[in-house]
Amino acid sequence: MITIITNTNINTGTEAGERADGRASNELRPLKIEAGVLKRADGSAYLELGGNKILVAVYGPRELHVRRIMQPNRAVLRCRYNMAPFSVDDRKRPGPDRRSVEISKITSEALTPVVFLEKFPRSTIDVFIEILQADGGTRCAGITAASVALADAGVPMKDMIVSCAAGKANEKIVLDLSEWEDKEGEADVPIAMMPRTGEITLLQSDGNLTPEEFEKALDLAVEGCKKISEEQKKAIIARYGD
Amino acid sequence: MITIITNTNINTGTEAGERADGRASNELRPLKIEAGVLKRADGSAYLELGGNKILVAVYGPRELHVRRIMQPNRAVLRCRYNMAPFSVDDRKRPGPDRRSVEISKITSEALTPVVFLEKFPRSTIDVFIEILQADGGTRCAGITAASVALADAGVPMKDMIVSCAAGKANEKIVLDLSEWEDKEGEADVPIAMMPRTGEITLLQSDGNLTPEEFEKALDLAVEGCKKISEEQKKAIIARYGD
Amino acid sequence: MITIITNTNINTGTEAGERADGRASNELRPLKIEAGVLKRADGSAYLELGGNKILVAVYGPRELHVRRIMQPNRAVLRCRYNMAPFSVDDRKRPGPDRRSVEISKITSEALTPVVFLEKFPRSTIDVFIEILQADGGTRCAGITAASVALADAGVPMKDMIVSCAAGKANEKIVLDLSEWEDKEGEADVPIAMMPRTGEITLLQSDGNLTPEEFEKALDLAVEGCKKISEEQKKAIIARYGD
Amino acid sequence: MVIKMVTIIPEIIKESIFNIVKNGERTDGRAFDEYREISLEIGFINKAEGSARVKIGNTQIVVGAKPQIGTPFPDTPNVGVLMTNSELLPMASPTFESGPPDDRSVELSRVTDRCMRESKVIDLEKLAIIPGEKVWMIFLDLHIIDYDGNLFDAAVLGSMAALMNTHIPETSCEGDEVVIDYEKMIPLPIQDKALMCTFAKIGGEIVIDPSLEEEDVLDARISIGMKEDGTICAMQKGGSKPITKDDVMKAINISKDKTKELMEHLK
Amino acid sequence: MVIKMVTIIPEIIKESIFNIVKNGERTDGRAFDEYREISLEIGFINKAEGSARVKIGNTQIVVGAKPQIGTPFPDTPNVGVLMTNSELLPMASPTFESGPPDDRSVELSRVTDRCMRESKVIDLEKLAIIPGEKVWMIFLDLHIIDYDGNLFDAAVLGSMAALMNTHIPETSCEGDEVVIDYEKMIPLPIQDKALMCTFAKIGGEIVIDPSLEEEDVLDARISIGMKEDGTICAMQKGGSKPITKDDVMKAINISKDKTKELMEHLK
Amino acid sequence: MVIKMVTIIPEIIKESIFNIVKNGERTDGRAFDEYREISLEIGFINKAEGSARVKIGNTQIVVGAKPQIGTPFPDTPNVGVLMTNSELLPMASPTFESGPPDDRSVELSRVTDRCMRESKVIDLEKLAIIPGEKVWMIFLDLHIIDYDGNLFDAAVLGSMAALMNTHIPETSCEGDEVVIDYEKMIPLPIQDKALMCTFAKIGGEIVIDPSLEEEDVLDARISIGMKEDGTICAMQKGGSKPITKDDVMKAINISKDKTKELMEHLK
Repeated sequence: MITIITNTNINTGTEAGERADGRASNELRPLKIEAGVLKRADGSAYLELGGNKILVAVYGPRELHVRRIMQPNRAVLRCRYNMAPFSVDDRKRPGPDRRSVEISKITSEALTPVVFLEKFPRSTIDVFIEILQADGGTRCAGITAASVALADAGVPMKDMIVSCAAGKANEKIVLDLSEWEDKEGEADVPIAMMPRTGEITLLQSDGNLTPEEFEKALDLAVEGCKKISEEQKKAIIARYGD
Repeated sequence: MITIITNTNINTGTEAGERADGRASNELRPLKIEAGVLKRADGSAYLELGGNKILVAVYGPRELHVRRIMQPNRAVLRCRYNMAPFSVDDRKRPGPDRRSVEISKITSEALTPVVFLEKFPRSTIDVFIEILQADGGTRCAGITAASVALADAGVPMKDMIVSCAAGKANEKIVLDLSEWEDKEGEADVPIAMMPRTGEITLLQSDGNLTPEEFEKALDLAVEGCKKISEEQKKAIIARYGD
Repeated sequence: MITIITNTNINTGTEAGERADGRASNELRPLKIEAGVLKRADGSAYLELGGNKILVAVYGPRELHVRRIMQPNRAVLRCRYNMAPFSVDDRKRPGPDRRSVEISKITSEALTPVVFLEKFPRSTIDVFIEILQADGGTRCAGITAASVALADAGVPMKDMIVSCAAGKANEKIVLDLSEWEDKEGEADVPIAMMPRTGEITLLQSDGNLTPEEFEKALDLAVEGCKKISEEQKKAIIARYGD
Repeated sequence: MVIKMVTIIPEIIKESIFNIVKNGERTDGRAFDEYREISLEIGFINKAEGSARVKIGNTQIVVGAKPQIGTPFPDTPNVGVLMTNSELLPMASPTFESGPPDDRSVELSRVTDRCMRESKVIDLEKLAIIPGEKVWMIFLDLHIIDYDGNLFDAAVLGSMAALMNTHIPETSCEGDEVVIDYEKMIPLPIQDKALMCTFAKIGGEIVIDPSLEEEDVLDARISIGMKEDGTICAMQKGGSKPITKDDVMKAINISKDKTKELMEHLK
Repeated sequence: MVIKMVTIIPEIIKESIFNIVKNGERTDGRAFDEYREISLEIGFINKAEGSARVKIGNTQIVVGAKPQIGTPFPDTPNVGVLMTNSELLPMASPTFESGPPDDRSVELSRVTDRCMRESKVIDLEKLAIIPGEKVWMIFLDLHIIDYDGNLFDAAVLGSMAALMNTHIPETSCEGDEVVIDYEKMIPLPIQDKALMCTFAKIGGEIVIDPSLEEEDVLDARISIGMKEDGTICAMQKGGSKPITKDDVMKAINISKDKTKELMEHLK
Repeated sequence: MVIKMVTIIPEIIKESIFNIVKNGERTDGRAFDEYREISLEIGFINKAEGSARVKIGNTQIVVGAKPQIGTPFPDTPNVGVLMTNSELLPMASPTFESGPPDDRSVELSRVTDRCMRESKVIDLEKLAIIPGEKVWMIFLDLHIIDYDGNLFDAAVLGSMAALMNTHIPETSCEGDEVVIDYEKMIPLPIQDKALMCTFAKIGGEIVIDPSLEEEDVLDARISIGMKEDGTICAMQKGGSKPITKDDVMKAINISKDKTKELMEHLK
């Protein structure tokens, strides 16, 4: 007994140098950010980037009950990146896998540098990132949304972290890889940065790049971050005014 | 290679309206309750109902070490419903499954209303229900036995909760469904109640019933509870006298 | 589709009464013990016995954070016996299995009698035994190495526990069973003892032995322990001098 | 041992809510048999073969349905499988914690599952691919993202909507081969509809669709699962105080009208 | 890290029990080589293919055996499997907790398993159905319901009785088909019997069948698994103090008679 | 929720290490671009089909590789699998605890895995046995036994060495049969080499191969995975302070030379 699956329509690659979805190499996918979308959370944000649908809730600063990780002189920033079982083509089993554990860790490290944690000793700020629908680049989109949720929660920060990836797909350095480009492409460089100073708080590289290509991708990702940063600000203004 | 299993003798259904085991529609299976059957537990009871063999142990009121669930002004009543691996036809893997988690929760809610929890702040009363052999209706039988074990432990209660199910099998509303009636029948309505006031502390319905059928089943279950309640009292009297 | 595996060269049995590896019945496999092999641990030891490669680290006496097991008048000696995934022919899944849980328990009981635990109330001494390569007799070799690591850590002890197995293989009572003798042989008797008094702190027997054979195996294991005890002392002297 | 985290509500708040109810009113101004505003967005998740986002007041659940080919249960070899799972995400409430489902989450998914299954909403026999060997399993995942009371009714409404929205690929058997055709997506074989109405007993009264504020002080909870024709398909009592038969029959009566009202959202 | 919960016994109680033993007596009046009352109810669980309820004094264990068809281990392809599992139920003692088996529970089931397996009580080769592919696996579950000391001897006695009580369906191969006939139940191929005698070293003396009171204060524990013919098939030392070779040989000697006594319960 | 245990370092120690670095020195006297002493013992575990023990300073890791026949992933049916797992053994540091891998351990194994995989060190397509059905899975286990800083570089160096040391049995298909010949062991199809250089940003400077002392006070960490030809195959930033583009490009530049130096150990 053989199970045959007929092919579905996936938007596949195109001619060399062109992007499958027709974007320019430095073009972001359609982006939408909304702040304050949940009732119970202290802060929240909803973000769509291409087909990504991401929801972030922030609780805190609040009392920390786990003594083992309590810091006497500052708050702990904890992140939980989680994919809904229905967010991907093949249902994901609920609960953390190794990938989400790593992303949670680096997301926390990406956001920590801007938060005035020392104002809240012995407490915690909890950031819950839910990927309702995944379409490539969820870790960056999650960090971008988390910043907006932190701002919505009124957590004091010296800058609003923004995140974006660039990479190499179809032999070209391009911005904001789609799911298909991420999977079929040569390399992916997700970054997070402080837009005011340009300093980098998250940096990974996955795939093969010459140092020159890497630098080009890095510069492109920084450019993308700046555009997204404007949208973050608009979302906050839309909710709270100038 | 095909594995063929020849059929075993299961006592199957019969003519319309008749019960497979020949009982009248308002007839309970043979019932036996004994109090005080374990040495270490503060209170205990053993119950047989049809092929069900159920053992309950009660510990407490005793100190509660889990601060997270401690109540400053009353005791917590915790129940653990557990099936022995050998209690069912196909061996059950040890440990709680979703069914037993739900039954533990509603059993705790069924017993809580009669216990004077406010007499024991910051402490716990633990009820352990072990299904040694399952034959349909274990949740009700477990609650009935748990009441006797609580009484045996000397836990102060304003009434002794009793539990029984009625349902629809073979197109008829019947009392105390057997395992086979539960599986093959149309609906099952387990209840628990306070015999003195007739108030209901557990109520579920699983399967399709018109509101009229439901009311009939509910009334029948109440009737069954009253009979079982007498047996509970006899078990206590057998152990402690009048 | 059938998977056929051609046989590998395993050193198999030989003529009756002879040992597969040519050893005399009271002969140990080549033994090497080294103390103080790790930087971070308070004490450590490395042991090779035949193909066994075993590393032990000791931490403590140190503060015990788990209140549930804290002893008001003495330290707790905790052991963790663990096999590396690559230590055996078929990769072992990481994490404790039932075998390692049992060995951890009896190892702790084997070492406890000689340690002056009452000198360190409310604290713990942690012994971590890692089997990097397993070749039969790992529990005994682990205990022997653990003693050296405890001495290296400066934990006060009234004697240095030593451990060895004897057993019956190929119809003969022999010392220090190899992996193959352990698997194919008739019985295995691992012991641990205090060399000064000859008292036994670990004793198991696995397989069929007449009482007379058992006594012979026990005596042989004691003999083996005495030889190994000398090597333990040499390892300590090599590190600290006389 | 299953443990229920109990939120401690000051007696004074409880009393005040009780008094309002005794005066025939509710804290948010609703009538006893009035639901909060309901919104239903069907097909919210494109990657899921069926989905819905449901809001009842501020309570918000995203439901996704995903079909998967699996092995039938040995005792029902020719029947597909519906698996319902729920996560009370820590995002949804300060009292929810990460980790495996606790007893509240298990109860929610089991009651939702019973309500869908006992009412035979899906003709599961049509989900067999090769009888005895391969069947469609429908995984229904309830993602609780904002918790403001009455999860049961939202979960069942969202699940019903997601299942009605679900499409699976057509399968056919050609000799020994099974062909699964992702280009021909067909709707799930829906043969009935069931929804749930939940009531709180507060201050001696029975009120529908309890808000979180009401849930925190209720004496007892009763949920009625009902099919389009008024048949009861599921029922679940909760809470640590008893209810009477009269309470139950009253709740059933109200459910008859309210189920019809709720069904409108599915059109 | 495996941890042993240690009950703290006041020194004064320990001393008092030691003194009684030194005077040649035991707290419950038994002789050093005397078991508490033993009762064995065979076939207690009808749903299990084999079962027994065993009591030694107030210690009480229910043992159930269930056969299941499974795949043999790759290194013993033609041999059935015996799997022994035990649960120290929180019902049995205020010191037992819910959750996965702790080290005491693991030791109990592993020692019981070794005692049954090394003595070749079951002819496991007769449990092969299709050599290399399908064998009978016998799951032996020890349900500890009341703990008053000496679980080992009760566990082995109950296991032996349950296995002797176990019936499995007859199987036959017809060409490619395996027929499993639940109407012809045959006993397990029992080819030997083994039991266990456990001793406590208290106050320098060796006493059999320690009660909980004695277990709490013992220096060391030694369990001897023995077959009908007096062959030793298993041994396990426990406790945090040493024993001597003399203690062990003495225990073996007593076990020869006591094993015969215990065997009477199996008739 | 993933939690990072943070060791609390007195500010004064941090400041002192910062000052030393600002003066162009390091606490252990090394140059900014100087590794500690490296030793590599290849084939340390005979039972593993490939293995290595690597030391960088006092940091010590044992790596073992074991091939196993398994089923390929559905989306890459003709390709073998590399599975990397690491255990931060409680033996290696007083701050490591027993239990399932924490987030540090997961990060270590995932970064190592990416570095090996993205650089296509192994020609995984050659590990297919029966395309679509059976492939070789290579399990790479990193056993961290002594932790004195810079686990990343040690893990990647040890993994690369273990893979180069790994031999698997030859397989051949004869009709429907697969023959696996353990008498003909062939090396893994290694087609490239990749290593990793890790830098700490301390007191504004970038230093290679941070010791534990330096790790405890670093502002940021950046690891560069590089192939023999200077191509970047992986990168991972860590730490709770930011870095600049200049820092990154400087680290890449140094890595070009240092990767070549490290490659010498593989010869």
